[in-house]
Amino acid sequence: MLPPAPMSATTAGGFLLVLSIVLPVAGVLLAFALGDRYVRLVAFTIMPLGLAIAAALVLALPRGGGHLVYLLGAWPPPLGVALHADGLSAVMIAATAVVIPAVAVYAAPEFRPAAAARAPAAFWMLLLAIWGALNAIFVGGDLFTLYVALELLTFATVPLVSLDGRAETLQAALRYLLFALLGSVLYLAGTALLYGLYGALDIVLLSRRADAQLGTLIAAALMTTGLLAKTALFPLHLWLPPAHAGAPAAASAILSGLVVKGSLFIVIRLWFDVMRGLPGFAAAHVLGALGATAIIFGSVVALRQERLKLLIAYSTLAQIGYLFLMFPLAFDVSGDLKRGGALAGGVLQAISHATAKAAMFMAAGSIYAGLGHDRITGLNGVARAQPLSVLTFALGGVALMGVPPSGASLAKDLLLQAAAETEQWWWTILLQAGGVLTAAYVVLVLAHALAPPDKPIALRGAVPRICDLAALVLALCSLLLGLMPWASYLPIPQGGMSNPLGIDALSKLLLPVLGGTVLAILLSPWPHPLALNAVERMIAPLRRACLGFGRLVEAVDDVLRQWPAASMSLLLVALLLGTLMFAGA
Amino acid sequence: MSDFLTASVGFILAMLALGLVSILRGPGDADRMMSAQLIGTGGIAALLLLGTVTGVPAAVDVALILALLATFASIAFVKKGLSRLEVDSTDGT
Amino acid sequence: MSITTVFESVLAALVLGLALWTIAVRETYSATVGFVAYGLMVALIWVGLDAIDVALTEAAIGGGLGGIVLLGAAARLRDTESTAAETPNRMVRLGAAALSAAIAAALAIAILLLPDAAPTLAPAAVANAAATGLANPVTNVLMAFRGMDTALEKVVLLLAIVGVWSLASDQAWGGRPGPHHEADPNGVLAFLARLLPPVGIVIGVYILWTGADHPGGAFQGGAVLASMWLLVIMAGLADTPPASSRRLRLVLVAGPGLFFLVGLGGLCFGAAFLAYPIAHAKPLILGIETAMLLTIAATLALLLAGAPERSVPR
Amino acid sequence: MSAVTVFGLTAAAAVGLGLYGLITNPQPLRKLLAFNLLGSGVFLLFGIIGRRGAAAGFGNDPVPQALVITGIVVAFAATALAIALLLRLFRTAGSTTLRSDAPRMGRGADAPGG
Amino acid sequence: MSYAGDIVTIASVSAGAFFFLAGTVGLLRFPDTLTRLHALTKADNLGLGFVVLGLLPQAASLRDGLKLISIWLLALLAGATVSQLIARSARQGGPAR
Repeated sequence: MLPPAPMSATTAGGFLLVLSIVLPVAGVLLAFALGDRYVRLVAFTIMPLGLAIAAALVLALPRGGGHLVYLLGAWPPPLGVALHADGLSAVMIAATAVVIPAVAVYAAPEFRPAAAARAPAAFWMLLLAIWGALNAIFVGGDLFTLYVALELLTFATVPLVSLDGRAETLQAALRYLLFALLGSVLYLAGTALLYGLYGALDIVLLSRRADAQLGTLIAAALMTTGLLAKTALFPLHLWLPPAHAGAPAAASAILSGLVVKGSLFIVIRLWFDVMRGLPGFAAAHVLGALGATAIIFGSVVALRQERLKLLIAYSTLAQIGYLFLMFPLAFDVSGDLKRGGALAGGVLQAISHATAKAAMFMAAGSIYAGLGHDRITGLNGVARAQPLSVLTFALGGVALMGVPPSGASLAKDLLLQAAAETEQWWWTILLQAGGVLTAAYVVLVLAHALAPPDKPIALRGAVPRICDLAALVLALCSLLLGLMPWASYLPIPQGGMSNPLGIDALSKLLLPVLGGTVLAILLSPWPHPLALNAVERMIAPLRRACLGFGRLVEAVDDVLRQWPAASMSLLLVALLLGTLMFAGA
Repeated sequence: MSDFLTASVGFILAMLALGLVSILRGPGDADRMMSAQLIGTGGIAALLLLGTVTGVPAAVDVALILALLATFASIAFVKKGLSRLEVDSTDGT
Repeated sequence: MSITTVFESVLAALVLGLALWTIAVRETYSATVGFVAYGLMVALIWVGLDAIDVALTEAAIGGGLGGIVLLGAAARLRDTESTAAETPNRMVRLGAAALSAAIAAALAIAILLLPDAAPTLAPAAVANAAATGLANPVTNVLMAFRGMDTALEKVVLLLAIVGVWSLASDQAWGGRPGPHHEADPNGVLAFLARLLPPVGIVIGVYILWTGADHPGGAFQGGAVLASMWLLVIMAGLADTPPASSRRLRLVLVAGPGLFFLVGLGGLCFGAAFLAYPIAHAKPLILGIETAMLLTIAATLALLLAGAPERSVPR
Repeated sequence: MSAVTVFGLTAAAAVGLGLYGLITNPQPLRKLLAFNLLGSGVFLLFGIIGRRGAAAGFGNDPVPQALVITGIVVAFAATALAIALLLRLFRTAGSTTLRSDAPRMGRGADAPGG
Repeated sequence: MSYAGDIVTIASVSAGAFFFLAGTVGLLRFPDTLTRLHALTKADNLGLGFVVLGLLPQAASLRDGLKLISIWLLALLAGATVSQLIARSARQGGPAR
């Protein structure tokens, strides 16, 4: 998808790339200067403008031949810095421009300027900063600019995690900051090596110059690993559950839905553009294997959580793993990396997850606000008290399972097709299992929510309807994503796609739900309303075995989330990737 | 000339290393602060010499900044930085 | 082996010795002192590498502000050492050592394998210097060729301020950061705080001014000014301004704000975003740098002053 | 080229030491020191790469120098933010441990954020 | 560069180096904090002073020479202040408040 000719010129519409970064950042500056009273107003002034810019960018891209380029200061690379958007950037920018305003609408009542001024003022500035940082990552054409954008993202998210000032959120924020810094230093080391080797940091120039020599591969291993730490791919996830579960719901929605995709996007840029295919098939399998483990671990531990927000956080862990399956699947039979269906499927899954997971966190936040707690076993009857929130959660979950016409379903089809084409049948199992495991925890939560309440539910506070609607819109977005015209932005292979509204849609809903129900019964240690007594007695031995397995997984997870284990795994992953890249070169 | 100055830099650095060994061991905090002071002064001397050797006049500016800020480590030590902790008022150290 | 190599080896050994000390020593406070010393020695390495701009930055950060923030924290947290003694066991330490050594070795190999014909952008930077009218190529890279990085980095600094301030309690939000320092009019500190700042301000402005053509620049100068302001605050001669002060907030956004405004001017009327019209490039860049000097000085000082603690009546 | 070799190996060693300290030291402040050590090693890496690219009358390629200055600023801001978090954590929880299995409840209720 | 200037440089820098040596030996040999402080200030003031003096003949311009002298003055000031602060804290057996 890289432009064929050397990019020495700004394309028409390239200024949109500048605006997509500058507008939210200007919002931050303006909000900071104007003071607490106007912060939310500034944010809501920026939102529609940002949405308009994203829309203009999405429309301008096909007209520009699939590429928009802007040379900052009119200085051509390698001396200058270029901004560069392709189809991937456009869809990520669009997804961001949908999720952030939706979250803003959801957060508007909670973070109103009249309340205690601290949290609202910080929240709106940080939200705008995250938007600017993400856009900078999506259109950055220079590895060092991407580093600055990544740091911007980290600095905007860390205070969000600790916004309520409790000790465990402060601890979570500190762990996140330290681990993210470790990741970005490794990334920076790789950047330095690449500059020393090729005298350029521009992505397009590097993609032309990079060759499979040892220094390049070491840089690739370091950069990839550093970014994995920021993406929280298993086993580098020590910071994710406490950070995503401890932040305010609106912040969690952004953190889980969007922020982890920023570093993932740079991994994609590295592997598919900067050093296209150089890391090699074996190293891609490491990413795939880690992703597969993440799916199992994240889902099993999610099923064992007591609190809804932690369950969703662990589900994010599993979904991040799912995203990394695209890397091995992008290598075809002869070992060449293709920008094809696997890449499209991965990016599509990232967008589906962004919308669905944000909606689920927002729903969980509403439920928490209503009940005053979010213990899963205490959710009985909440479907009657807060039907909209539960509906949103259910729709988000269904979208994530891969039920047509959701984006996740299309993504799954694309990845399955890639697996068939590249004759890597073993990933097929995981792709299917991912949907079933997702179904398991969604079913578990819904079973509680739909069960009759033990005692009448007294809602603590009423959640404004607008909040629920914002979340619902996002969930519906995710559910209908499969119907969008993706082909002009993502490398989707022609033909072979199933009809999203066909009869097999039903089986795609029923099979995961049935499988998920079984898994939920087997793996969740808490009393739940799913199982009948008779059945329970019949499967008791099996359930004991499964619970034992779950305990084991949870114990391993506890060890891996300790700092020494996590940081040593980080180095181990770097060395493993480096060795395999070198062996494969 | 330049060899002599380079050798002087090396010598001063070696002295710094020796002095540091004794001071970093402590035992008291005051000794540690002295080590910071020592390395500041030695660093300034080394920078001045180095700037002359390498023909980089701007090295003097680096020394100027170091000399200007030479007191800061000790002040931080005495003032315990700028942000206060509530527990401070209760402990007596 | 030439005398220069001997000198470089002594310097490297000293730096590595201090690094080892920082990592290995048991007591946190000693480790911190070791790290501050390490920073000063690294400034020497930068001079040895003929990167004076970086050496100035390292000296201003490592010698002044970094020392204040790290030593201050170490002095405060020293009582926690006993409670936080969760030292990993020998196996973990051995494993960590092996892994770290492997990464370091890989990096060393990569360094040694760098191509003999080293790629460089120095000629390109020199060839394009005429467009800005500034002779210091590092300033040109920071302010013109890679201006976007610099502008975004200033936003990072602003976000750090937001982050630090967000740690305040709800009541203290908008108040004055840090504790009130009692002034001892006859003390050493007050004496120093009256004597040093005028000198420091001259030096800070000089570093900014000379940065146009020689090593120096806004960040280094700003760091010096920040140190001076902190000295006055620590001596109790002045108080930190309230975080809600409009004037303070304008100063804090002035640098990146002006940078983006000039950039947008270029987008609307000139060649491109962040492109300077050749006739006015030098005054524009110096203007942005002056605004940045103030912003950086205020930002760095307030970063160290911490979260607002004392609310002011509004 | 000797300066490049000597200081290049110094940079690699600083990275190794920093990584080791970051992994094994339990205290956050020590981790932060180790991070700064690690960072300075990476900055030195830029430095020697710039030194190798000395040309056009400059002893060091200006582009890596500018990148290092930006990097130092970011690293310093990160250090300051981390210290502020650390001191706040200490004030709220009375300890600075990062162990994940030792959730300390602060002054507020044990309720999660909603 | 004049011949006499070079002689002054060599002699003076050597003297400076000697004082750094003396200061270090003092630090290593003296028993307690306050005497070590004494040794340190000697190294500070005299060692750096002689180095500056030795480099003055090599200075390219008057401005550079003035800079060298002001560096020495600043270092003197710092040395005096720091030894005050350290001595006070050493006497109190802990950091001063």
